[in-house]
Amino acid sequence: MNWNSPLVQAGLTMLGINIAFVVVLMIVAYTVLAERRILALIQGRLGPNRVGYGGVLQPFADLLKFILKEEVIPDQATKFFYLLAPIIAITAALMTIIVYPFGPTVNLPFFGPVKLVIAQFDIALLYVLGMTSVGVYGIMLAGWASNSKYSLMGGLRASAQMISYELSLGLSLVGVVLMSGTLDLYSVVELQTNRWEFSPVLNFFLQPLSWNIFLQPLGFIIYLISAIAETNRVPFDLPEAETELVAGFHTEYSALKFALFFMAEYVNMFTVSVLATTLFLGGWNGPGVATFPVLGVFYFLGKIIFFLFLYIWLRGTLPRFRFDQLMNFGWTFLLPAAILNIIVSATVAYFYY
Amino acid sequence: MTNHWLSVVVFAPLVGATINWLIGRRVRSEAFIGIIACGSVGISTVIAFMIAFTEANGAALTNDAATPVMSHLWTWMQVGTFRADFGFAMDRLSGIYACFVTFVALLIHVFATGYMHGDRGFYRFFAYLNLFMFMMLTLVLADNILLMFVGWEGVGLCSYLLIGYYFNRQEAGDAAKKAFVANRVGDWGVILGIMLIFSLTGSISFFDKPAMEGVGAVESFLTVARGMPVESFTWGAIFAGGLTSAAVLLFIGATGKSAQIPLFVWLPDAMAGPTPVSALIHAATMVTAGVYMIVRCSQVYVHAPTAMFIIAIIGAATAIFAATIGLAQNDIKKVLAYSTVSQLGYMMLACGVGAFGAAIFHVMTHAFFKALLFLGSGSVIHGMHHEQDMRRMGGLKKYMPITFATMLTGGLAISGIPIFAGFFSKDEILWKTWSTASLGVANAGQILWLIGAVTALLTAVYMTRMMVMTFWGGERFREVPAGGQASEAHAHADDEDLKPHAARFDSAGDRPRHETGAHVGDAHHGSPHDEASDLTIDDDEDEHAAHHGPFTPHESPWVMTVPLIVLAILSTVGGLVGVPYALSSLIGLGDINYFEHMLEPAIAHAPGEHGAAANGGGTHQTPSASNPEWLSPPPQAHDGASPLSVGDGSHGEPGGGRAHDPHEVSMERLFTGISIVIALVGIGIGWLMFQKRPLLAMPRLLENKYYVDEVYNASIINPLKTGSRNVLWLFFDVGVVDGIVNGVGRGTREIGSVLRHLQPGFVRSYAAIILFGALAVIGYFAFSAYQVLPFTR
Amino acid sequence: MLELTSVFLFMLFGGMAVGCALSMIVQRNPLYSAISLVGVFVSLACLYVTLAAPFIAAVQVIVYAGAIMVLVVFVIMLLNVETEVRRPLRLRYLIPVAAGLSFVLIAQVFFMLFFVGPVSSAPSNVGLTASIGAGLFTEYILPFEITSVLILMAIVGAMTLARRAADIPLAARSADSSGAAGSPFTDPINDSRISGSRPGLTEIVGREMAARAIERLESRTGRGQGEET
Amino acid sequence: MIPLSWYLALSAVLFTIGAAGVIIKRNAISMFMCIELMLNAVNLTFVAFSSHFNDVTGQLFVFIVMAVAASEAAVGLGIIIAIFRNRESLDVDEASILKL
Repeated sequence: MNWNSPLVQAGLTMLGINIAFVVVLMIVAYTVLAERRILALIQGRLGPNRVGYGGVLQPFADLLKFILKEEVIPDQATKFFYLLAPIIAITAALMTIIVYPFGPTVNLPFFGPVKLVIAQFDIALLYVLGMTSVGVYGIMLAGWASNSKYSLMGGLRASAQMISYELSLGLSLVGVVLMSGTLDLYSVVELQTNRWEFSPVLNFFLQPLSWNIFLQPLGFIIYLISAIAETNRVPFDLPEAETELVAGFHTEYSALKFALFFMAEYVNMFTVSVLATTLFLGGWNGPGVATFPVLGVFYFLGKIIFFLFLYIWLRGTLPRFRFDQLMNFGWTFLLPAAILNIIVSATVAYFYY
Repeated sequence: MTNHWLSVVVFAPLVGATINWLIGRRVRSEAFIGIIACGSVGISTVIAFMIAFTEANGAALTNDAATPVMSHLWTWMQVGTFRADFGFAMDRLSGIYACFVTFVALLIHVFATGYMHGDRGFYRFFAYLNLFMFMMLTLVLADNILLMFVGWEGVGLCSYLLIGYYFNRQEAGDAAKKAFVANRVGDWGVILGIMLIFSLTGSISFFDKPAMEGVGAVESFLTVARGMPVESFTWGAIFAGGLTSAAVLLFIGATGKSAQIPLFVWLPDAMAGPTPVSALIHAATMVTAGVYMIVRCSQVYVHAPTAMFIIAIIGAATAIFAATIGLAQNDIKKVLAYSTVSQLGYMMLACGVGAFGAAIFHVMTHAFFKALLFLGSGSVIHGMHHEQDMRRMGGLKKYMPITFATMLTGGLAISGIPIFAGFFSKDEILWKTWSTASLGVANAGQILWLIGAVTALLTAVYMTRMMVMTFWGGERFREVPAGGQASEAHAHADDEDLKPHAARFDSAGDRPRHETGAHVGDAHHGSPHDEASDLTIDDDEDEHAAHHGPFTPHESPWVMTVPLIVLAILSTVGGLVGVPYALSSLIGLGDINYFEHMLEPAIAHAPGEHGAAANGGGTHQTPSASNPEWLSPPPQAHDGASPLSVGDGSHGEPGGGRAHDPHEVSMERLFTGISIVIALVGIGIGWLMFQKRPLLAMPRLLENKYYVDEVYNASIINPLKTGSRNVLWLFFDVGVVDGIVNGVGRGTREIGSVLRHLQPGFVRSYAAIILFGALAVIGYFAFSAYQVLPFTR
Repeated sequence: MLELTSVFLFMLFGGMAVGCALSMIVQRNPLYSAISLVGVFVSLACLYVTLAAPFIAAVQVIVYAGAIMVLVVFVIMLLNVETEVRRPLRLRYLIPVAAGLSFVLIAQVFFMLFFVGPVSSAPSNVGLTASIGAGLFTEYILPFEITSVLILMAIVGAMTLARRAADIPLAARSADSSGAAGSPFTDPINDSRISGSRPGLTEIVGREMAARAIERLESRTGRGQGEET
Repeated sequence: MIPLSWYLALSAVLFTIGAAGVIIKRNAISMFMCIELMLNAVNLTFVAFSSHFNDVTGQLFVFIVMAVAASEAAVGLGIIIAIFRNRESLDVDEASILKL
């Protein structure tokens, strides 16, 4: 069998995409469970622990519940967009995952060396940003099409918030791009493998020093904050502020359509975590990856899990912003800070690269 | 050689003017303003003399090779072969000019600080005066005719500003405008002359200049003109477009600037300006600019005998015409003004007969004694509490001894009494006129000489009359003016001086009344000349009216008398630099005509000379204005192909090796004797006529200046006004211009009322129209592409 | 094989683009139009990818779909623009004019295409980020900088327009408080004109935004009563 | 390789649709979107030419066109909002006088 024939490659890519989808969805499912359990821990409760051992089957029970619930479509809703919105949301969220490199080049039996990335191309980072920006349509359309004031308010808030913070998010990444000189995520990660030359032993232990986070601390902080806002998570969860807007843009959604929004949110959480890992925390890099490439996959997963935990942790501890505070913070602090970061990075890059 | 200190000579007064205008108006300290003004001119003077006489600085006047000192600042314009530099040059001619201009101006500046003391516009006056100096020096030192024209216009402007210095007085403003307009008429000729010279010779530069960075070399138009044939002596040559035309056009400018017939009318009126201005601008410097230009372009003029003839005629006519008018004037400044016009006529006469050196010599001596006379008259006016009418003076020599003595010197000088400066220059002009050979008409020289001699007589007469009326006789200022006198004074076109002192602006001299009380304290404060300032500020309405009963004239302060004394000395000895051979040999001194020799290289000579010199034994004789060959008419028709070069004169050893024909010398001595007799006779006539009867009425025709102003009004100004009003305004402007404008407006409105349907305000129709237009363009290009491009199908 | 694939992709995305474009002008509801236009943009982005211009494709999605059209949709939702009201057309003749002009345009283009014919071309590799960046910051630095100035102007212009909208209620308020009737300005808080025919939704948004604007203005000027502007 | 003319034809069709839309649509926002469509049609030709002639210039121009379009969107939408606030309508035919 000729592995290099385009058809085979396409087929393999399809296979990889499907596997990735399944894996991501599984991770999302267990993130939900983890969130509930951890929140419960933080709040001194138990959380779901009855379905399966310690609640391991709880996500599937939830899924079953969503599937079996009644599909309610509001009478005054604009049906086409009402149905389209969740599809856009979940599609845009899922489409980014094909570009993330989740491991170094490994030697697989039968296949030989394989890059652990589904698609590697020149503009991967732009692709991610583009998909993220398309995702906002899902929320806006959902809010508008539901024909409900809570939905509309939530949708407007969400879209305003996402437009605003998308700017800071994009700009915070420019620093990394300047340092790396490429938009290809795989190259970005590879560049974080061995930035400094120490002695072999030190190289092993001090490998994290090569990560971009040490070159771009300000960029990382801005990215982190913007990413939380981008995913509408606490403390930026204005669009779905229960006390004000019932449930925001998806107030009128039920059953599987709600599940899609729900999943989209967690997929988004996952993708921004992956992006943070890839761009700032060295991706699959870590001590020992040079020797045992497979180790990289676990580093990668570990870092993602750290970020996911961070999200949950924040949700359990922080209060919510007010809307004007949110806007002020985004436009008057984050954006100037991101621009400052770009200026400093560009200057440094000009002189040292 | 290049010496950039030359630019300092020009620009120092500009700096002074700027400082006085910007800072002086705020400082309001007369000491400061005066020091700045006199200091800047003093700097110019010192540097000008240094450049003119010291070897290290180029010795523009005395170096043997007669090389000019140049200062090229930048190339002003360069278009094709046309090159106008912003650069200065001092050669023999401009050196003489620069020296006496700066020196006389310095004295007048000093005088003016006393004369203008207490005036509200003190800073303004000196700013203008300094600006004038800048312009005058630009005129004199410019190294091309275009830059000279800048100075020419600039002095005209400053003259306008200074004549109209008392802008709240009607006659001052009118006089200023008159001067300006008369000068514009002349300037039209200068501009055309410059253009014609450029088109004839391809150059406007006075000097040959090497190529510099970015600009090509340029040859002096004088050099070019030297190689051109002498034009024939016909009236048609004026309109032939050759050198004669250019010369006549330039002379038109000179008639305006130097107050010749027919454009002299502005100069007497210009006496409405302050007296120092009259002395500086309208006697010593600016009005001689026309003479300067003609002498500067003498190389052109010697090729244009017709133009020379015209100049001689005009000059002689102006001289006698103005002298007769001057005989009958009662305003002391008017007398001097007409005297100036008359003397300018002399200078023009000298130019016309080819005696350029004599003309310049007279310019210089005239600057000395006429400045002296004007300043003296200013001193008299000052002492007389701004009374200008000589009929109210008399017996002043007791009160103003210094002024009297100095003015007497000036009067003797202008009358042509030997030793004094005017004698030598005037005598030389008369002699050259008699002996000229360059006029194309037989005996023209003799006729012109006769006119000049009569003028000299008249000059002596009216100067004596002026002196007598002013300084001798009864003290008429003590008399209350009588009505009869007032009616008599109506002859004055613009003087209301003799009316009883009821009017607000009566008896005003050239200075306006000071605001009552407004400036009394101002004038008192910090003034070093208490006596003077007291009397000056007394010059206000009540005081004056009260005084015109008896009051006592007073001598002027030393800042005014010192310049008078200096000028008196110069008027006495200034002529000694140009003593002709005929006289110096009389006392065994040989040729001491330094002035002539100095000027020699800078001026051209009548082309006939060369042929004569070539005939005279083949030796390269230095042709000079005093050359004996001048007397005899050219022995045969000169070949005309090789007029003498400007620089040839320097080859001769000054004072030696010249041939002085004994016959010539004796003739010249004879004519000198005649001149002396004329002067003495004139003084005698004046003394006899006016000593007893100083108020002797003069012929009405003369007193009214031959009604020239009236004739001009009737023949030119009024028809022009009427024509402007009826044809240009009511017909052309209202009918044609406004009609066109209104028609355009109406037409636009009509078209708009049709076209507005294309603009309904609907964006979508606009879009459709735009699309339609775009499609038309695309269609056009598609079609042309279809026709032009090679196609694959 | 590859040829077939690319033809297929072109047909797919080109067809999508044309379809969405047609849908855009056929739809009466601006929101539908907007979403159709997003479809056109995405299709074009895909075409750009097939044209080996991935960078432009990504920027197309980010700028057009992600920024411009989001703004448009936002405005549509904010103003609650409804379906175009069918009212007697004033400029009815424009429809045949548009049809005619469109036909001429199409005819011209195909005339050109038919007569000019195919152009030989080489496989492309210029669409990469690096080449675009190099071109943009070397040869075309001046247009790039001018563009940045243009964007700055747009920012200022947009802010000015938005601020004027915020000033209006202030003037209206002071006019009200001084008892002047018939003020030409509207008070968006008590005026239902800002909301459309769909009550209860955008009216709230409009009121909230206006109230916030007033609040901000007052806190900035430090007084309760607005001044006459 | 798809022939260049196919892209040009597609672009022409899109442009025509946009141009017709500008004339036909009465809603200001719809007109605005039609203009964006026309810009995109032109962009397509740029990219197609750029790609076929292997010259990056076309894509740079597309980049600049996008920047211009973004500016236009910001200002244009601001104007549309201002018009709406004053006229409570987005019908451009209503806005036929230069007066609020």
